[in-house]
Amino acid sequence: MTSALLYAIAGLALFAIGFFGVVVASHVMRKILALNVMGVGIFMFLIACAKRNPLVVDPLPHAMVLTGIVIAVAGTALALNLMVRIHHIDQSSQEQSK
Amino acid sequence: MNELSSSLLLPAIVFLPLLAAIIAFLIGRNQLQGRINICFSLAQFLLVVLTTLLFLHEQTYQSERYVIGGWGAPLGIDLIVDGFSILMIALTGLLTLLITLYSASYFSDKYSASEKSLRFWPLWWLLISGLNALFMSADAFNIYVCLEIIGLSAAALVALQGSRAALEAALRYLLVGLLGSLFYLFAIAILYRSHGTLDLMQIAETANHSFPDKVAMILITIGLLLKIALFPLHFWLPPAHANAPTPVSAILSALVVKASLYILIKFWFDVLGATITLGASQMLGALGGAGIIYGSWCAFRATQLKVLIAYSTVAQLGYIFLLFPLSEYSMGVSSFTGSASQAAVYFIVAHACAKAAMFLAAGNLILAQGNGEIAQLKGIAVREPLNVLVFAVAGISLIGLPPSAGFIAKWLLLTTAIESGQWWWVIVVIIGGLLGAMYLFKVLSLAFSTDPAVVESPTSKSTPQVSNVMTTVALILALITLALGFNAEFILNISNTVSEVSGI
Amino acid sequence: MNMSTLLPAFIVICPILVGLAVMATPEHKALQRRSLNIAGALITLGLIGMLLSGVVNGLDFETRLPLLPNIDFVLHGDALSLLFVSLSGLLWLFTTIYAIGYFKDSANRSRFFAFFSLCVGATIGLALAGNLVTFLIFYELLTLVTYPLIAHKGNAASIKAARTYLIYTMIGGALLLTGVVWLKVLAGPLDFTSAGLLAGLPGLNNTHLQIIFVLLIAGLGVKAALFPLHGWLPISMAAPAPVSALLHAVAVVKAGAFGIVRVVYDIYGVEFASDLGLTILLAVIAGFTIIYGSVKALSQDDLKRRLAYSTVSQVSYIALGTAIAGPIATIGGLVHLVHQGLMKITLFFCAGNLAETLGVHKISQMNGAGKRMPLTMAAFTIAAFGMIGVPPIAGFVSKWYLGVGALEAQAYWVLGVLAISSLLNASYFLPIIHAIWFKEQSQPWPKEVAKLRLETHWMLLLPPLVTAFFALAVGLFASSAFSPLTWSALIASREYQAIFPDISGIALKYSTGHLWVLILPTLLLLAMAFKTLRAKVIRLIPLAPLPTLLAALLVANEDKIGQSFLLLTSAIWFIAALYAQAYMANDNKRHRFYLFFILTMIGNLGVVLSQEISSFIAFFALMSFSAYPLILHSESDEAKSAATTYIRWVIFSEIVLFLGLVGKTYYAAFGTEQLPVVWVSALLIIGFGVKAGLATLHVWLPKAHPVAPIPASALLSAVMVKVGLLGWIRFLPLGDATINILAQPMMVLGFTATFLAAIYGALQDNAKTVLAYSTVSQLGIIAASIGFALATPDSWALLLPAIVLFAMHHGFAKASLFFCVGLSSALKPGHKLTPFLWLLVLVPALSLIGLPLSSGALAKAALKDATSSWPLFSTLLVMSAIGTALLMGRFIELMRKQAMLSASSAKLNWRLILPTALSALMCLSYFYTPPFEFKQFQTIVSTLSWSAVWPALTGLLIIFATTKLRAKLPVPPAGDLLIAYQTLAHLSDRTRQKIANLNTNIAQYINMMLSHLQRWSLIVSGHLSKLLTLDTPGTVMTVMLAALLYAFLT
Amino acid sequence: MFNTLNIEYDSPAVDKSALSLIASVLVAGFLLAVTITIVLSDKGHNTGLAPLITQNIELSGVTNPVTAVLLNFRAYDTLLEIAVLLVVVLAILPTRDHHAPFFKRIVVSKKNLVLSALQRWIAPAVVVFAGYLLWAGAHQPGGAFQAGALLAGASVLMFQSDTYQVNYTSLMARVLLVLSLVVFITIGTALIYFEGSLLTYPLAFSGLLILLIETCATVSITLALASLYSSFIVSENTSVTDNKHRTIK
Repeated sequence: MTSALLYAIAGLALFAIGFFGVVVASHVMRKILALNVMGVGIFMFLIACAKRNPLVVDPLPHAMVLTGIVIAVAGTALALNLMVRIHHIDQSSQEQSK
Repeated sequence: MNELSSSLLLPAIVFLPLLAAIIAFLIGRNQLQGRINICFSLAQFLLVVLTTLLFLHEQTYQSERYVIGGWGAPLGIDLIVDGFSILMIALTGLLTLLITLYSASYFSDKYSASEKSLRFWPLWWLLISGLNALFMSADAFNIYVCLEIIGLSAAALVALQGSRAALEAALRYLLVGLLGSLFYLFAIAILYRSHGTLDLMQIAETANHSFPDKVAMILITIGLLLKIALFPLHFWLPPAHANAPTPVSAILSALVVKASLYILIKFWFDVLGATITLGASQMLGALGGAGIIYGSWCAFRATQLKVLIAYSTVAQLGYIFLLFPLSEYSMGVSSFTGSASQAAVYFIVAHACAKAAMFLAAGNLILAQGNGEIAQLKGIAVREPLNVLVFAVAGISLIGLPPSAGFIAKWLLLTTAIESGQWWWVIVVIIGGLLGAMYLFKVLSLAFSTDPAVVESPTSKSTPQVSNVMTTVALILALITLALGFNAEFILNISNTVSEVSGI
Repeated sequence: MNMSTLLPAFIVICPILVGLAVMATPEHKALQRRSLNIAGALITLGLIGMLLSGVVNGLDFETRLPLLPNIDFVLHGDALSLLFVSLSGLLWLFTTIYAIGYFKDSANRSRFFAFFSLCVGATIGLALAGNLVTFLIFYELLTLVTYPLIAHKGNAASIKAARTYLIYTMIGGALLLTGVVWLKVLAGPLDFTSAGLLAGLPGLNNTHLQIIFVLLIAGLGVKAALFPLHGWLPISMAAPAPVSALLHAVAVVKAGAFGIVRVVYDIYGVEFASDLGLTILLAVIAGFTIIYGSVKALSQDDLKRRLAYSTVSQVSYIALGTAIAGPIATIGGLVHLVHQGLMKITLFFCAGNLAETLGVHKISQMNGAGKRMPLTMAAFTIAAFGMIGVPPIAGFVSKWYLGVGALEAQAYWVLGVLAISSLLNASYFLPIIHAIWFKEQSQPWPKEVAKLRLETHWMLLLPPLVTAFFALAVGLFASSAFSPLTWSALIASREYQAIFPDISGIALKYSTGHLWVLILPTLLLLAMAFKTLRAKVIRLIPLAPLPTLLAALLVANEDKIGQSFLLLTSAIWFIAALYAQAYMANDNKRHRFYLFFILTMIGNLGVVLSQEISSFIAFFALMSFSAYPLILHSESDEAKSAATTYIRWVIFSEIVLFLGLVGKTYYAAFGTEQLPVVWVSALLIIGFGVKAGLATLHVWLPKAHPVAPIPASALLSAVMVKVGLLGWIRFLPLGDATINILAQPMMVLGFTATFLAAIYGALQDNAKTVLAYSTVSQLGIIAASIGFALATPDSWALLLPAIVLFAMHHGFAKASLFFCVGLSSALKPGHKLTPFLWLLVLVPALSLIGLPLSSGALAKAALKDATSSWPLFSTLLVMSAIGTALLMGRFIELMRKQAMLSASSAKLNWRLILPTALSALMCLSYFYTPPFEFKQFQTIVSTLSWSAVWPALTGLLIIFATTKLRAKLPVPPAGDLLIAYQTLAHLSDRTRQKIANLNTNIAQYINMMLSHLQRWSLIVSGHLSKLLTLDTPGTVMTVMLAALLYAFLT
Repeated sequence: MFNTLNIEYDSPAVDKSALSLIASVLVAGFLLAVTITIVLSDKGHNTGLAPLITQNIELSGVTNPVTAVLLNFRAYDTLLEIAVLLVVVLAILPTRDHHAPFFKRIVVSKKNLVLSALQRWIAPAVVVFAGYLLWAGAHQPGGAFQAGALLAGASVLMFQSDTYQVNYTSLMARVLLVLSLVVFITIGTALIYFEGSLLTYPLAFSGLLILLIETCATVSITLALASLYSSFIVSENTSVTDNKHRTIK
């Protein structure tokens, strides 16, 4: 059981937990966080794939991880922004209703 | 570079919209904006037509590869285009041109939506470039990035409306999109791990019945089904398409949903064709069939016009999913060849044009009517005869009645179903057609009924008159659906290149 | 791309272009729209003309465009398509004119006319379609384009109608699509080949073909309104009149029927279809629909719904024609395609006119419409008679060919269906005609438009008149070169190629000898139409029969029987006309009387003159129907009930005659074995028996004759009844076949009638009823002698002149007796000439009894000689004289009583007395010898034998002996067996009623079930949607993930 | 899962419907087991594209293999990635009134001494270090995205201490945001003319070109991430018309 395999399994575990979180979480914030956890799981798995041979490090998964992170950031930012705007609308409508 | 081959134009097809996005973003809000975007869409359309003609001219019926950065397949990224993808690109080019024309007047000052146009145009062009990039990419990870561009820009466009319902629909659409892409990314990771390359052609060569490939295929399927909104996982589509502004919902229903379908078909039949089992195809077919029935039933019960059309998209997607069980199995590997693929391709084209025409016409009716309630459409045929006609023609194509492209698609589907002996799909298609007729004629019968109160009421004049540019665009799309109804040969020889392509 | 490939495409494109152009014209530009429409219609007609001429001289027209892999979009102009194209092209022009008039100022006309021409474009495309796929495309396009037409008014009823229409046609379209696709997969491109495509193809599994056939027919059956699928047609009557005119008479309904014809002939091929047992199935359904449609039509009070149900039944004739796999039946079916179109469109036009100008929608409101809108109602009557199948109008031609075709295909039950449906047609059309012409306007018109110069707008009036004229012309000139009949024969010959029989034998050629004689009466008839000429025309009427009288006397004519009958008829018509001049002088409804007097005269003379079947039956029908108003003349209650019984029996006889003559012509042309001659003759006997007062069929006679005015009843008894005899003589195989099983009953019936009628008549208290019964008894003798001729054919040579002589004798005697009834006032004693007048009464009476030197004795002697081979006959003959004597005694008794009662008129009405005297003279025997060179009768003296005298004495003795006895007996009702028939009719009416309300409560039950289902499905779908996706997408996704894992990994 | 998106603070953490609970636990576990078996049955390529990259590394113009892959071998991916970032920025762009200057320094009455001091000391260090990161990207881990993120962190600090305010819809901001994409596309398409196919760097200039692209990318990413952050701190920035915006006091 080389360390790479261990990391790979950890990555997959994170993915599964993330998915469980997405399905079960009720609040939107939790769902977004769960999505990020899934992303991190996949990145962990990718990095584990890069180092299967002790002597050689495959840079391609690293590049994929880097791009993945940027995209994850973008997605999460958009999701959070939408959530905040919905929250503002709810608040302002509550103020009007009071 | 002496002999101009179609592959050379491929990068231009992606970069031109990007350039358009940048310029649109830089000019910001002024009256020139509409006209510049129209010029860009014209340029894009001409470019696409040129590439298609070149591709057809070459008749190599092989796929055209374009190596970016000169590094070759495993290392660098290639752009590849075969019959099916050139058809999709051509379709995107056409719809871009028409819907840009429509949005130029939709977002003009007349409808006090001009301040949204600052965000609309760049996002619109980025969505178009994402679509084009996706249709021609030959690299698994590149497809992921393109899916993301499309997903995010589409969600942003849905949120453009700014109302709570729109924002909530956009958020749900975004989360679903992200979840789907993550599943896809996970599958790519597994594929890279076992095949050591990201190029689809090379993965296809080494794909086999091994365990990882199967799991990868499962993950891709579930991820993309979520993004395509096949029947049980369709919950996000109606609110998203209904609350988006009209041109956005048109492009969403017509093309964005089809992009993920294109990828699923590419993986299902070409890349990981070896892993497919009969049970899986039948399951997809069953879900498709159930989707037709359920989608049409919900469309029939919908009270809002755009929700009705959105649910009809869910139903029509069901038809296309009948492709999976119908494509014949030769020596264990199901290839995207034969009449099933032709039927599916024709359905995609027919549905794209018809659904776009229907959404635009519905948009015009809602503008003329003031609100989207179906019940209040009574007697609209008197005020907006042309839009009702377009709505009817598009509806006819969706149901699959003769003079329209939908009929040809339904005809091909039925022939395949009977030839392959799976007669139960025939029943599903026929019932789907009848249910479709139910909800279309529910709307049309309202449009025709002359409720005395409505016809004379002067108030109906207060809502702004629908600009005739918008009506003519819808009419052009409707006429295209009719024209496609008459000679199927044109589309079928383009997509024939699909049937000869084996391997990739 | 020369003309032969482009013309079909142009014909289809032209109406569609017109449609689009009209849609673009704004609402207020009426003139532009009107000119566009009419120009479009004319251009299309022109193009169709070019196509027609091309196809006639052998050119081939085909437009072929690639549509789908190995399937083309084909427009091909063959003979069958041209029939339908020319029909729809022609009727489109008329309906456009009609619609322009109908929609003068209503809303969204552009939309209406646009979809109207698109619909015609689709119909023409459908007709010209070269293969089943193109047919399907235009078939579905037709549905789409007719939807807005039905929903045109926009009110709740038309929207609901449009929705039902859609539900039916959508399901039909789906079935058709499945059938066509399945067939295409099995049999490749489905081009229409004239002798059937599938017959030639090898290796097709029959059960599949049968299922496909059922699918195709179900799909087409919706538009062809076959039984279970016809629900939409009556409801869609909510559409405006031009829509229901063109669509439900021509375009939509015919498209379905045309489709069935195409599928059976050009796809399956008739033999192949009948081997598969498919045609039987179709025939049964079509047959049932015919009956069902007519029965339902009976109970509808709304005019257009009744017409709709009649369309349902009439269109199934076409399906029936195609289903009876025989060439002649095909001709019948195809030609009915055109004929029904013409007739039904006229009916709908008239219905539209009624609704538009008088606001009349219900049949109950139509009383007296004839007076207010004579021309429209005339067109309506012609078309209605056509629908019933009265010769010579178009409907009869198609029923004729269907009947002969049914015989050729040994499908005898089809003849039954034709008979029953004609009966039902009559029973739902005749009351309308009666209401229009013979009933007074009961209440004011609901929404009457001011009366213009014409009865309504000329654009509303012209089309029905033209189409009615066409319906008549198509029937009359059926065998001419360019009639639809010859065209359908051409189509059928191409369908059957080798086995197409020579149909010249059964063709309908209306040829009558010396037609010129009828010109004068027809001229007088036309003159009657103009009010100013009426008075002069009435005075000229006695001249009308003169030309025929002269022809009978002077023109040498080899057909002795014809000549003698002509002499009898024209003489009595002449005398009756003279008599009528005086009798009707002060009757206020004499114009109507004289109108129908001339019509009946033309009919009667025509019958006698006609040489062969078709003209015979045409004039026969004309005579019978135009006699109806004569009977109804006095408008009293007995007159009304007598008239209705009369018309019912006329219809019965028409139908039976139709079947008989169909049989006769078929077996004359093709018949080989002798067996069927029996039932043919039986039918003829019954058919003519009704007119000739054969026992049990005579019940209408004693009721009708007394009620009619004197000249009419004289004619009825003397002349019109003899037409039945003439029919027997012309058409029964007398003299060449012994048909014992018919001869005996005829003789028995004859003699029983003679004696029973005599006894029954003697108890009557009305002079004219007594005379009627005497006619019945005399006719009994004739019937018996015809029976005798059937039994011993070789005696026919002798018997014929005797029968003719007897008929002439009876004609003159009975006529003069009837005329005498009119003279009752003059017979009052106390005037020096009364004994002479009583002589006028006694001479015909005694000659009837057969006293020596009278024509009666001569006739009876002739009969005795001819039937000498059978002594019983002559004894019965003699006994019959007693019966007649009884009747005559009673008659004289009544005349005397009547004379006593009537006021004594100072001046004798010479204009009445002279004609009676003339006819009384004819009763003396010496008149008969010269024209007939009957050698055996030189010896007038032989009539002086005692055997001629004693029966008369005994008869008179009995009368005087029983005067007191008879006074106590109650007077039996006039039509003796009629009561039996009436109860029978009452019974059948009640059963129909029971079936009807059985049907309604089944329908209620179904509706109740449906509403349960509706509620239940809503509940279920509510639960389903809650459970299925909306609350738990996450779980659903995980479940799908698991399912995929399972699907992939196993 | 996504159907009922509730945003109230006090909503229960977990969607109690038992059905979804059991099912998702079951499947997540199953998923885990399946993927682990894949990993264990690992007979696939164990080196991936490493040897191929090492062969071509010297052609790529940079020594750090990751940057080589990112900016040379798969430059197309990075281009599209920047486009993704641009998409989100466009979607979120906080819209201040049109005429505000790009960069404005506002005097705050109650200055937060600690923050402003911290900001004065750290900002220059951050900028220098970001520059180093950018430069080091060629031969060690580093590069445009890392430098951009760092600079964005500095800008967050700036906004927090509220001495500067950036109007993202001004022309200058828009140009900067779009800068990296424009540069990348122009270079890519120019290379078609020079080198025959898209994004094929000439051997001599590849290092220089990559550095140019990296710098522009850093600028854009900084501004992009800064705008992402400031869109949250600025309330009611939903639509342009509503240009009344509350600055955090």
